Amino acid sequence: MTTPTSTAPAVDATSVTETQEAVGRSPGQLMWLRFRRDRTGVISAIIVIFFFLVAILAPVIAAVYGKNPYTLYGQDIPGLLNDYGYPVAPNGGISSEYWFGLEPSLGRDVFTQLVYGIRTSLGIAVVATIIMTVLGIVIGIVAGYAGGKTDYFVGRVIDLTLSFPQTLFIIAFMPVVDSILVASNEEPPVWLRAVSLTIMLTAFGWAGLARLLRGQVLSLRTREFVEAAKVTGASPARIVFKELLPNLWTPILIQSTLLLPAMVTAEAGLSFLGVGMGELVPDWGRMFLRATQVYRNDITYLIFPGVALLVFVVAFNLLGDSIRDAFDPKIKR
Amino acid sequence: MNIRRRSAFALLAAASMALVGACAPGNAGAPAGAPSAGASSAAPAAAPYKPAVITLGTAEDSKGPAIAPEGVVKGGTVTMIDRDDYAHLDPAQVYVNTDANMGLLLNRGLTGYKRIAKGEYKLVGDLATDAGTPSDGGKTWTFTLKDGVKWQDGAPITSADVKWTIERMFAPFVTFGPSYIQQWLTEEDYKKAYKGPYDGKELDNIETPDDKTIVFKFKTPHADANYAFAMAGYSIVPKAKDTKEKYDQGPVSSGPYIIKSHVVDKSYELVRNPNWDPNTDPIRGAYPDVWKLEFGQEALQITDRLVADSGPDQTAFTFYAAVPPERLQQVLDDPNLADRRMISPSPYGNYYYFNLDRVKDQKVRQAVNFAWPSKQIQQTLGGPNAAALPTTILNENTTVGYEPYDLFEKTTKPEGDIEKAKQLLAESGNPNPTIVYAYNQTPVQEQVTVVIKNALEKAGIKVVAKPLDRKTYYDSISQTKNEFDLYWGGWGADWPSGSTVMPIIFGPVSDGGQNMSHLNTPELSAKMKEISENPDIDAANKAWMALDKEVQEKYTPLVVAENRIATTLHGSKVGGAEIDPQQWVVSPNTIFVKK
Amino acid sequence: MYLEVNELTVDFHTEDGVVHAVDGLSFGIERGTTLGIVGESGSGKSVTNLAVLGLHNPETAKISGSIMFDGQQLLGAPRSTMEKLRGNKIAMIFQDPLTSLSPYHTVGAQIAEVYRKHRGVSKSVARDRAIEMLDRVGIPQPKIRVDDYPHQFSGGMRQRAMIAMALVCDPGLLIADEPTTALDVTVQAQILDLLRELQEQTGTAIILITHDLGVVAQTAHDVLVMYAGRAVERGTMPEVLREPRHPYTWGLLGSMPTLNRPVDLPLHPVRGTPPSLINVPSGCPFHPRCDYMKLLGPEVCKGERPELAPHRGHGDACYLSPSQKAELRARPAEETK
Amino acid sequence: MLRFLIRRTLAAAVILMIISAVTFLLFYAIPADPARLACGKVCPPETLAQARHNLGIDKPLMVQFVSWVVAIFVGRDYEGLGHCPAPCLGYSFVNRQPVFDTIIDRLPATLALTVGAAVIFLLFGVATGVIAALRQGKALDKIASVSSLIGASVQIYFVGTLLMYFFVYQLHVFAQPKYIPITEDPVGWFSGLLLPWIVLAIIFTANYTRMTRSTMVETLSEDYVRTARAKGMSGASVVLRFALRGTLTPIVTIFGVDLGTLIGGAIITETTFGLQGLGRLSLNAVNNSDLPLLMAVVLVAAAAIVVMNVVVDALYAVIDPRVRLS
Repeated sequence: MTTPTSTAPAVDATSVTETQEAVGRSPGQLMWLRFRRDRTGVISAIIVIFFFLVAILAPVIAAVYGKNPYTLYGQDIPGLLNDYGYPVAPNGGISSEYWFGLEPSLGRDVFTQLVYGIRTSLGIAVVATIIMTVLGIVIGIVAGYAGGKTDYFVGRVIDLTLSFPQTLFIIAFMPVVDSILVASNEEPPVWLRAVSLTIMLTAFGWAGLARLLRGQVLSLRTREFVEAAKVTGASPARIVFKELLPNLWTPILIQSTLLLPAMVTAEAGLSFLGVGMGELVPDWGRMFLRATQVYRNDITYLIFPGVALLVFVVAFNLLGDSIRDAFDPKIKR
Repeated sequence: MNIRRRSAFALLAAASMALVGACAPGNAGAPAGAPSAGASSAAPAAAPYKPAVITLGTAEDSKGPAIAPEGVVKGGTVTMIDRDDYAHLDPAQVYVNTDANMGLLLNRGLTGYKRIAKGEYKLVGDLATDAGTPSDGGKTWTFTLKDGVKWQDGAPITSADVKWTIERMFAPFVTFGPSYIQQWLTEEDYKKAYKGPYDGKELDNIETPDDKTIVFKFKTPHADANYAFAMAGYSIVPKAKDTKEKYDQGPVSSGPYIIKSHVVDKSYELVRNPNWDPNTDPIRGAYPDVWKLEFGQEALQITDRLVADSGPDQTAFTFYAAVPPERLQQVLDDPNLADRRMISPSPYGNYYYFNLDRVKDQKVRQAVNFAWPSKQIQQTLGGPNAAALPTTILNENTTVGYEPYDLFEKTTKPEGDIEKAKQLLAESGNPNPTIVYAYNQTPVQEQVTVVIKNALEKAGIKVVAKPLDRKTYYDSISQTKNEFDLYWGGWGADWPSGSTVMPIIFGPVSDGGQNMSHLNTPELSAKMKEISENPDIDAANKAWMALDKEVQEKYTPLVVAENRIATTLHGSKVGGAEIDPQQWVVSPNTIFVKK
Repeated sequence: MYLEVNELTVDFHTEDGVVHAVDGLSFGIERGTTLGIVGESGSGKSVTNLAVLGLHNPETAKISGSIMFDGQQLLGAPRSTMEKLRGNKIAMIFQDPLTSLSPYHTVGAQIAEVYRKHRGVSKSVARDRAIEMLDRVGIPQPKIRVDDYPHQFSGGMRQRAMIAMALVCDPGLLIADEPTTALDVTVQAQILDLLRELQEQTGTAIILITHDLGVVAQTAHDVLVMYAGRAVERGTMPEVLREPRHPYTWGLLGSMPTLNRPVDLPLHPVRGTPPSLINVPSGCPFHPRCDYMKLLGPEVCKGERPELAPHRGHGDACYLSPSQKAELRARPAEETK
Repeated sequence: MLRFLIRRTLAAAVILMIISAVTFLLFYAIPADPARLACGKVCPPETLAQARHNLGIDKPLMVQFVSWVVAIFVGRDYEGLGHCPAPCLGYSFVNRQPVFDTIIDRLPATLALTVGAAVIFLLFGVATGVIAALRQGKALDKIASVSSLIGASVQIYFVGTLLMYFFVYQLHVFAQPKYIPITEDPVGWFSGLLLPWIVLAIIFTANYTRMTRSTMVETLSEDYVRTARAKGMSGASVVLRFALRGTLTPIVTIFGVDLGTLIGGAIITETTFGLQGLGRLSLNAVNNSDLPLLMAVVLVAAAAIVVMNVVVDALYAVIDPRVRLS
């Protein structure tokens, strides 16, 4: 109790109570306990789960709602769009029939576009995040554990990757990746762009996590328990899996929670720049692209994807913060 | 040279083909000046826009100065905003309409179009005292240069410069410009026949008896050569100051302005050419003292700036950046913009070509035509104010003697007749054909594709949509062995004559050529040759129109595509702004800055 | 009394409840003397002294009672008054000189800053003073070292620099909060010697906060033993160390290895852990850890709170009578268990 | 320090060289022949060959790369096109001018955009972070943390477009975003960039507020800050001279990264607001298959990032005397 600010006694006090609580509880359980007490964290978790559920259940939702994201309602049914292609009804054509209104020109249903769009964005983001997390873990641990030349080399590769102007590079390269994946006169499948996007996002995304984990492993390597394991003749695999990895789950979990929304926004940003998903696949980024063209006449079409993305990213970031707090109560933010 | 920018490559291909192939465009045998003589005869069917009337002017018409628009004020600085900087400044490399429009400020040619009144133009002598004198049945053309025409450095423009201008267009580095004159002078692969004047060799059939007179001797009659000379590509280049390839970086001015500064892709500043005499120029008003050209903004942003009309943007306008569909409602509904709007339909023809080598059953082609969602595409493009729905191959706004017809009931059922299409497909024996639709992968075309796919699939046609890279789109679809069934293509006449359309889009089939439907029957070729050689221009026009319908009835090689309507804005202090109906850009000739 | 603290209470309001860090503490100190305050961590030693300097966050800390310094009431004094006193009349040195010195500024600058602030002298005068002070606390080559950063000093030198910084304005009162804890034993002795020496020269009153009775034995004139925010025993150094009266003090002494203790006699640390300051045990807060509760019975020890005798001189806060204590002191502690 | 700088600059040069090489190799895998684009449609084979030769793309890839690198230092002559003087990053066949000139022309817009925004978000972010740290748990702190959270999660094209809709077109509070050189019209320069600055600031401030707040809270509980207060230093001087100093290191780190990234490619921002900077230039280069220009933009963008890294490392030593550069 040597600090003048208010935090000190508070921490002191909680540490007193927690030492009592801590009896017989694993760090995981403790984390879960702390997390449950964090109201913001729980709410964000619910929102995030909601988004995932919507993505998974998109066809069910669409079936119950009775629309799909592909039919050109506005064109097939007269009276919904005016001559210029804008919804006739106010607020972007919101009605009991079309909850979030209609897409200008093509007249597709915005609600189902949004619901299916989550699938695209989350699908790409989740796959990219998983791949780059695995890559980051493997490379980070290998570099940190092997040390020496391997570490030096990996370190330089990471520096190099982080020095690339990423957005620019991805835009320039998307056509190349496309052309590598599919011969020029074949029908490009719908998933092609998704694969290209995932590859490009992953190519630049792994480095940050790898660098962080490398640092962690470097400091863990010299810690007593690892030294002890080495002295007792444990195999490198055992040291990595039994000694190192368990201590890395916290930063890995935190980092990947932060990576996922970053990937969702990166995907949307690339679509906005015109190198994202093509037509027919509902996609938030392309909705933005279209929305920024028509916003003067139909601001509603911008607001729905905008707010949806904002809510998702805020919830995910808050969740990341809460997880960090739950793991590491000392950092009070 | 009515070329829309995005189809530049395709049209270049056409140009090259036109001279290689058998059907050189032109109204062979027609009397001089006749091609447009009957322009006043036919009013187009749907006529909110009056088609331009273009006639042949006299020597008197060819005298300067230009006819001033109402309320003209001289002086001031005008700002022009557009998306793209000009690809070429060397006249020999200029083919695209925007480049040509810029050329009007800097370069002069032998002939040009003089604005008499709104929608009324005359072909007159520009540097020449009149629009040229044909002799020897149209094989020989003689032009006399006006007195007092000078280069920007004060040197007189001579017949040697004109000869040099044409000769240098044979040089290997000249690959973008028009090629009619070169072809007519040699009547073979002109690039092989003559390699340009840089190695000292001259072309014998361009004669310069004196400093003022220049005589062209073609191998065959070309009664409309004076129209060809009006193309910006034939604007003159000084023999003494020619820098070959580097001339593309900035021409020596013969026009009213000289380039003071140019930042590539961003801006130009043009100031007056002291050696340009308005009294020699019947075409260019050149009212502002200074032109500022600004590039790099999208049509959307340019429109927003012009709508806002604030501060310096009040004296701004745009040559080419039409109001994009997503702003059209706002712009057309705003009564305050009424006197700042210019509206003009495209002078070009646009088609969705069937690949006749692959879609062999005419019933299928007809079914597609019936099912075609014209109205939905129109809506996607911004509605009736953004696109018209023509039903004929020849453009109603630029075709003399236009006669409407409607084979596929587009006037009554613009949204498509799915039942009729199904019926035709049933008759064809293949009720569920697959159509590979190739499209240019731009955001707009992606949307249009969605609409087309949606409609055709309702009729039972399986649509495989194949996006093509926008840089290689025209290359891909103009391959004769392409793997696609349906694709969009455009074509525009190089001067106002119906004969510059049909013989080209149904001409010889070649890689990179313009016949993208691959429709090429001896019968049709013979018919087109016959019409081309008809000396009676009215009869020929009628015949072209009849052939138009016959082709669609007999072969159905294409779906007539929507025809864009450009709405363009100008600032409140810009006067004299008008869309040139042939070039489909705002002409610089009449622009002035209001006080 | 130069400094007189009366019925000082410091409470912190936290999310988990009110932390009673100091509860009704009274003590005083004369000029030229040294008061040692001993107790375990969390007993309120540091909180008390930070209260004297007014360094608690007024938002969270509720302070009542009275702190008279040189005839001036410090509690509730305006911030400007406190700022003028701090570093000037009352100075403080801290436990860990490495973290307590700013890593971003040179040692000289940190010392000169105080002098300039309170004396309003020019930079060069302040710098000369800083060199002089470094010399006084025994830093070799002070003219050169004045421009060094703290990380370039050794541990002992840093603490000397801290002392130089504290004494640069000749304060009347120096609060030394565990000044030697972070140092190794030889350096510890040097620093204590230095403090004593300087006190002899300047007549500064020193409050020495420590958990180390050895340090107290070396330097203090008077001793105050604190437990759970309260004073449990008070007296002169020889009184408290030779005749400790409170069972807690006994425990503290029993846990201190001394040279005259038989080697085979085991050390007796106080068993258990310090109590939560949110739920302070009723009655004598020490009773859950006290070996002698069974002598009196829980009802006594958990009953009314024992007060430190108000009179001056040696006193303690325990229910045991002096005779009981004398008897208990005579036998070895383990027999009572 | 000098040795450190030389060493780091050399290392940076190596990184740039590798990035260039990778970019070069990959870009020339793009199926678009620069010579064809330069030549036009009516392009006889001999002219095409000549164009290839003039552009120097008839040689093996490695030779091309070496001459590209050499040209940066000594310039290069392009036959039939002209001379490209010393910092020659290539010659654009689309623009018909050395790409260096194009880049120099666009740089001011990007610099004005990023540096202007950076000044705002740095000052504003650090200020709100400090205030939030000092007012921990108070309403102001909560407002700051909520708004910074939202700010950090918002997208430029969303909030930028939304603000344009309301403040430019509905309420006419801001001028239409536009870049006018400051030398031409200082007022126009300012008003044209104000909205983009604000939008960038909204998004980036968050990071600085959060970072400043958390490190400030940590620093305020540092012993040396308590020492400063115990010395009688006034509240303001404690915060500015001691506490803020301790928060500088992480702030400088993220500031360096942000500035480097932004200079190298504020592509989305420039697209949203239609500003003619490097970002738009690179997008145009992609759309025109202008490989020499694209190469150069990538190099400049990478250089911005790498140089900022060196600057940040050097600044560490200035900020924190404990850091030794070697």
